[in-house]
Amino acid sequence: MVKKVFILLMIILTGLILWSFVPGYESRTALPEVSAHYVEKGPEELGAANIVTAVVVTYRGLDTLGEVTILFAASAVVGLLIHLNKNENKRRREGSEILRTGTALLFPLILLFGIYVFINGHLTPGGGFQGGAIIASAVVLQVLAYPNRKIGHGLLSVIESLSGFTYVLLGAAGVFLTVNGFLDNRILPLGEYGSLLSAGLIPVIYTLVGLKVGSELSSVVISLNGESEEEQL
Amino acid sequence: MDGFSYNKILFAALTIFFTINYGLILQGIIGKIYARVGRRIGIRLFQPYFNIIRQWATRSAISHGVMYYLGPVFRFTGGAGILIFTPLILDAPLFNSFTYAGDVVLVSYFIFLGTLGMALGGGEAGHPYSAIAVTRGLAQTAAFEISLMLAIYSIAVQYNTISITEIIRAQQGGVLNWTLFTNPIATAAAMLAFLGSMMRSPFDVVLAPQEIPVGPPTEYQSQFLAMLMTNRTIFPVAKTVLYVNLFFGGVALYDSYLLTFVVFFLKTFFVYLWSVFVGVSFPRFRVDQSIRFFIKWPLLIGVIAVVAANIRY
Amino acid sequence: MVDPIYLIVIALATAFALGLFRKAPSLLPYGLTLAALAVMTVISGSWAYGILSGSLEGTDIFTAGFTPPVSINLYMGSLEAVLLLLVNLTALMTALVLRKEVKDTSVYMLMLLLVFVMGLNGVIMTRDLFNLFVFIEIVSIASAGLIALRSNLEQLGAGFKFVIAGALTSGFMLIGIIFTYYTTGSLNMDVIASQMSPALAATGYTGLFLIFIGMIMELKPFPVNGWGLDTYEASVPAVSALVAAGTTSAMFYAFLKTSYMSGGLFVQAAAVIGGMTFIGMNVLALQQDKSRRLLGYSSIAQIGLAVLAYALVALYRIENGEFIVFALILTHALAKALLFWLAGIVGKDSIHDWGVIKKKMILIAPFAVAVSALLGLPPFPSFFAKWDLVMGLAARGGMVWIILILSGSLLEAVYLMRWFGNAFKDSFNEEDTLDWRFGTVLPVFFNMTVLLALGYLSASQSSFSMGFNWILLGAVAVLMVLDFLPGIIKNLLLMGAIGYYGYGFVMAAESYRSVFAWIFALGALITLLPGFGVKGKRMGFYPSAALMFAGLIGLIEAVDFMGFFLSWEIMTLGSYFLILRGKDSKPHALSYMLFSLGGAYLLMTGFAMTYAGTGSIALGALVKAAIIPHSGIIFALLAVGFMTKMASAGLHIWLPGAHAEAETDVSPMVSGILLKAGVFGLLMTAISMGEQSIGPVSLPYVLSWVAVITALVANYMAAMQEDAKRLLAYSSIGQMGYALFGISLMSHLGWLSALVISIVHFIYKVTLFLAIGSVAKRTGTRNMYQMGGLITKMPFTFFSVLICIIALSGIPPLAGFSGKWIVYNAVLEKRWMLQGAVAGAAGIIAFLYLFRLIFAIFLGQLKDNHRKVKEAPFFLILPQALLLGLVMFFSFLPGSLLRPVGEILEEFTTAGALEWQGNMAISDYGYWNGVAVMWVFMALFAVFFLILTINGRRAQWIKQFNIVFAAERPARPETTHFSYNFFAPVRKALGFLEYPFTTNFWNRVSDFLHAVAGFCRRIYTGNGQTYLLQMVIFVVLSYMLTKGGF
Amino acid sequence: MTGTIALITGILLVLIGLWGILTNRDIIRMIVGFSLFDVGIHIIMLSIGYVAGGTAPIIENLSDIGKSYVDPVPQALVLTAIVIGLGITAFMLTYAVNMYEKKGTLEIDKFEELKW
Repeated sequence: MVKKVFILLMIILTGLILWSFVPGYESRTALPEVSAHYVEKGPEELGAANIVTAVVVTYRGLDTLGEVTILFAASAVVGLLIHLNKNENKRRREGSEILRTGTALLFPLILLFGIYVFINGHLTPGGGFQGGAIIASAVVLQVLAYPNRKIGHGLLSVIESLSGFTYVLLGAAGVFLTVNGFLDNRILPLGEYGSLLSAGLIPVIYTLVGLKVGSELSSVVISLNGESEEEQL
Repeated sequence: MDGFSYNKILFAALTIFFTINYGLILQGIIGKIYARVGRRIGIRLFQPYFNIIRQWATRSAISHGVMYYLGPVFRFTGGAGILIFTPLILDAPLFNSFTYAGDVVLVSYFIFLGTLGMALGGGEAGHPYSAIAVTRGLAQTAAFEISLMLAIYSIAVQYNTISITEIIRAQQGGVLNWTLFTNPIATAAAMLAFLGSMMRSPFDVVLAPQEIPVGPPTEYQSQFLAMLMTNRTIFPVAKTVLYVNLFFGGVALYDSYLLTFVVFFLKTFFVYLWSVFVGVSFPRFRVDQSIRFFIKWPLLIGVIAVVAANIRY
Repeated sequence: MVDPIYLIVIALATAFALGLFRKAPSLLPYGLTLAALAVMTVISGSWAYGILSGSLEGTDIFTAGFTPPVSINLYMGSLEAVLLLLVNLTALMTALVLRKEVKDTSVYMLMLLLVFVMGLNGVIMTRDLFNLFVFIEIVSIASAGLIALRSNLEQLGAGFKFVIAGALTSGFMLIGIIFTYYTTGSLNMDVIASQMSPALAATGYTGLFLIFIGMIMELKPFPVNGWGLDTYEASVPAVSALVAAGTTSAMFYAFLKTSYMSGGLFVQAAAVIGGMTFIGMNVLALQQDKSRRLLGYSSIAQIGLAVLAYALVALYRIENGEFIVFALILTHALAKALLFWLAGIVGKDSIHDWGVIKKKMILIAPFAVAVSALLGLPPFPSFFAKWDLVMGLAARGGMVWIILILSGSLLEAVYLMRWFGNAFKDSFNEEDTLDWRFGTVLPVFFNMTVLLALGYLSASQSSFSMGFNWILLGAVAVLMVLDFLPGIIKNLLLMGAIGYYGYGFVMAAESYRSVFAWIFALGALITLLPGFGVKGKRMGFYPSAALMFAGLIGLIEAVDFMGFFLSWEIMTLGSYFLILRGKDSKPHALSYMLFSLGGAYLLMTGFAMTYAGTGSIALGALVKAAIIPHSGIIFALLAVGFMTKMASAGLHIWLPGAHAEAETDVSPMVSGILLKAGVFGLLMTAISMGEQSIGPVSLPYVLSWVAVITALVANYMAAMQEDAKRLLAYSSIGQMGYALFGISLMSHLGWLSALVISIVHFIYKVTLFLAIGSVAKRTGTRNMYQMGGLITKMPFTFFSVLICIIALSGIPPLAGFSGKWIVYNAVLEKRWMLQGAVAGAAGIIAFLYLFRLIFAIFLGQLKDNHRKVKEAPFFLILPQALLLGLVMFFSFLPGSLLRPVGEILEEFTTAGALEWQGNMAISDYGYWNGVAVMWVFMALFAVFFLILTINGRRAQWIKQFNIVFAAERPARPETTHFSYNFFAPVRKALGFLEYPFTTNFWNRVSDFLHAVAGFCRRIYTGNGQTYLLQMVIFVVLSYMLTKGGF
Repeated sequence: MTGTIALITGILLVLIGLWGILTNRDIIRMIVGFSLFDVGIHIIMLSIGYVAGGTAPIIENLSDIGKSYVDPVPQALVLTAIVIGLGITAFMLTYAVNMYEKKGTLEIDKFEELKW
């Protein structure tokens, strides 16, 4: 009890620290210089309608690469731990009839939706991460419906590796082709503003990210389900 | 403070010869006194002469080894050395042969040469008692030397010199100039130390002469013993002379040789007698007791002497 | 030049591609990883070389084809390049070490490794705040994965704690970043830094604080770092190595970047937290006996020191700050990685099991190098860094920090040296094995070499001139490399080197330095002679000896504090290794090292204060220091520092064990020669600074009492020893007490006596230790009561002991008397008769132990089991014979010693100087003619000997045992030799002198520190949640303290 | 005003998350606490990027340039932060699963193998 009161006190004090920011806060009325640059010059410079995507994939592309890397590392850790602790699988209760039927119905649709989301990342809200997460949710549905079905990592890991590898290579291509152009999307023509094949490299990168995130999250889910990686899909 | 000349060798030899005779006579007298105090008739006055001659003349001798052999040589060298480093009589060239070699520090350290040699010689004889005696002797020496040293420091400050000759000279011109009267505290400390150095009762557990005699000399016989005995005649005299020089005005060279010798005799005799006097009056201390004794009273007196001298001079 | 962005590209591309090789033989992905790391190393190396050599300049690296602040940018400058090289190299080496793990972990470990390294590279290079956050997260996830490489319970627990602590930290940091973005409108650190102003600092305080505290917590500050310790302990050692070297260095740099960004807003807080961490971790480590956790403690402490150093440099505007901070960081990284790799090779966690390292003796060398480097001993970069830091602090009034840094360093020495000693001395199980592979061994030796090379480089980077001759250390290095040769050849080499160098060195030494130069050079040659009698390689002996002699020579040659202190430390280090070689010397070597280091730190403080007061680090500045404020304190610090080496009362407890347990020919080196270094230093101080006092207390007066009490008690203790070498060791303490007394007299005669005592003590103590050492060797014991009667078996040894004890006791006519006689005169001149009397009493007590020494060993009864004992070997006798020759020379012609030495001292004071008339020395009080005494003695001795021989030539020679004992023949020699508890009556009377005041005092200090450590480390409960709570408390408290409320 | 409300909500969520982290001994619940903590931070980030009256920065026609948009940068950052948070949550869960398999419990105070 005393401990909880103490913890409460500490949390209140932490709250006070954070609170000290609040009095000085006021919603902005104008954008900071750099953001203004993005909003005003971004569409012309990069050809992406979704400025957030432009920021994510190009202006702050290094962050995104790092982000992908974090997911990659997380899935590698999951893989490592699963690899190190191969224990026999307990049988789990199969999903219900409704779930299984629903899964069979929804699985391709969800996949398709996921792909749509990351391909259109530069135009609409959405992008590689979102799309990848949607794809992974399809896999989650699979796992829930058929917890005892063996799903291997083979294909997933090939997709993951190839997409990641290509992403990095495309980023590096910028260094070859332009000055200081690591992750520059303009090594491909910007195309017509607002169309699917526009904004240079952005849709390509987002596709790769989507594939990579989707396969990574999927393999994490599969691994957490306790499957061994040895079986093939 | 002259340099070396060859006649000094002769003088030194004469000094030693003179002291041996004087020492032997003194031994006779002291022996007599001891006996009389104990209501015995005692030895003949010249008995020490006979003893020493007899020992020198003994035919058979055994030796335990090199160090054993050299022990008495060291011992006698030590004794004779102090004798000729110390001015026996002020300004008498005969009795000042090698005083130019050093001051009171030299003399007080040279004492240990003989002690060490004899201890080592006795040690090689292999008898445990000799080592036991040495340890006792050393322990006791360590204790009483402190107060002696304090006394010497005190008078060194007083006279502003550590040259024995200069100290004697400073005490000339009347009895009241003696250190005994000008610096009685230092004298007291030194005379207590003197008791320890003479190895008489109450500080004679080192040799324990009344029971089983122990100590290096016990291990020796024949001419080895003779040499030690010879040393024993001069060594106490040399020591006594040192005390006389430092505290009792020394012996000046008077116009009359006889007077000079009489003064010499009286002074050394009475200083010597002081240890005898105490010796016959007090029972014996154990070694630890005597150490405690020396680090108590004599030490305290010595400290007072030094502090007083430091303030006064 | 290759674009540094490729560092990231290569690592990531390889990591991603590895997924394709899941089914391939493990060699392929492993090879790819190595190749990638190697290329990265080469890239960063070429940048480092280019920038440091000046052919390249620091460059911005832009991304996305835009310039900042529009896009994220990286920066490659000199610091970045060096750190990148460090990180990538360490990673490459770690990959080599991890070869064995590849099979079990498929490609995952390699992926994580590459991602990890990529993250570190990013952390180091990025200039964007949020990007930094991303890279930190990458590092944190990858390392959390690597922690669980074996996936056992400890690793999982530690990893989980690590993750949740990291999540909390990064949460705070993220809030800080976004707050800062709000107030500054930018995420680019350079942009933020450029607009930083007091007003901005006030409005953006919360954000900046949260970034600061987040970065600080990444550095695992005390006491919110339990999770960090667990990580270090649980991980595979190679991973810990990478974390300790890579992560901490990179994170530290990131911390610096954010700190510069906020315009040094939190520098004071950083100083407090850094100092607290440094001290706290070092205290707590005292109770630690698991090696990897110990290394964890040490790592965190070192980073705390680096943070502290950074903060102090900023607070006090200390010059050369970049060098200071980065020398500390680099040394730590290299040494710590080395030690973790070594832990991997050894494979034992308890520091008591490290003895197995001796299966490959050569591993001791990198171990020693790493430990020395961590402690900031020369010639490693950390030494120069600490020196610059301390000097800078002193010059600007940061005394409190100096004390904090030095006491922390001393604490660190306690556990590191204890560990090293354990490893070097503890026995081991023959069945244990080392992980001895190319991949594990190469990194260890690589880092060792780099550390040594960096030491050389950093000497030139320090802002103080070097004042030290590197040739000396070069010789040590050569001997280290040649250590595979037979001992005799190495000995010849070393003696040749010392002889060749020493000639010029002795000739060049001036003034009183020449006296010590003679002692050191001649002593080196003489004490090395016995080495010819030792068969085999004697690994480690010659480099250590060379190190010690190099230090001694350097002391004389030093012209400034830097050179002096450096030599001092080198000498200490060399002698420590020498002492450690003795059979049971483990605890003694440790206490030797600790006392020496403590003393050295006092010296450093004293030098620093002198520098602060006079603005000069030339040794000559001491003269000027005599009249500045606090000169008394300087004098006291230096005096106590040097007295530690001289083993004065209270600081002496290391000596008896260290000198007694050392090897036969090491004891004379450390006792006869090394102690003189303390005399030299103190004499230098006394001559330069003159009489000093603190308030009304005259320091020389205090010293004089310490000196005589040292002499008295040490001599008494010597008399009570049963162990012959301990007896000699105590005797050395006593003799150094005389030397100290001489110095404290602050007069011509006093100093003369100190010099003379130093010289003669060198001669007879070397001889005695050699003689007694050879007896101990021949009889197999050091206990005197087990010996006896050896005079006939070892006559020469007996003779040499005899001469030496006469000399030592100061009995005329031998050379020892001169010192005594001068002291008497000096005492009278100064009128310190009470001290003089105590010193004199000590001199007489010396007779007790000297007699005991010679009697119990050589005289009395010969034991049955010693009847076949032989005389000492030739190479032990030869040096004794040479020294005896010297004793006799000085005894016959005392003037030949006293006159030149006296003339030297007349440069400083002529008052009371001796006047010479022929062979007679005349002082103000007395006179002494040594030549006459000698001749009188010889003449008398010869005459009496002749008398005896002529008269007693018929003497019959018999054995010792041929005696009568209480009217019976004794049964056995054992019962007839009196030597046990030799001075029982003295003990009965003066036993109180034996009461171990000093030992008890130091034991209490030690117990207290350990108890504190044992109590305080309970905050590391092991519960991850508690750790989180501690972190929250830490954040709250830090906020309150830095802002002064809410 | 909208921004302030979001900011305060975010801060409260952060604190609630902290409470969950610090008071639940069950590891899974702690992880939930972390998720809350993260979400709170994300909301704070969004509130920072809010521009009064701005719309989502998606410019369908080039002619729309110059209208009022909310700050795209925090949105980009939040995206990254969410993914990072997701990675860490997945990671923690993996650890939790493995720890449960090794020790059969999820109480955090049972994992005190290493201390002092």
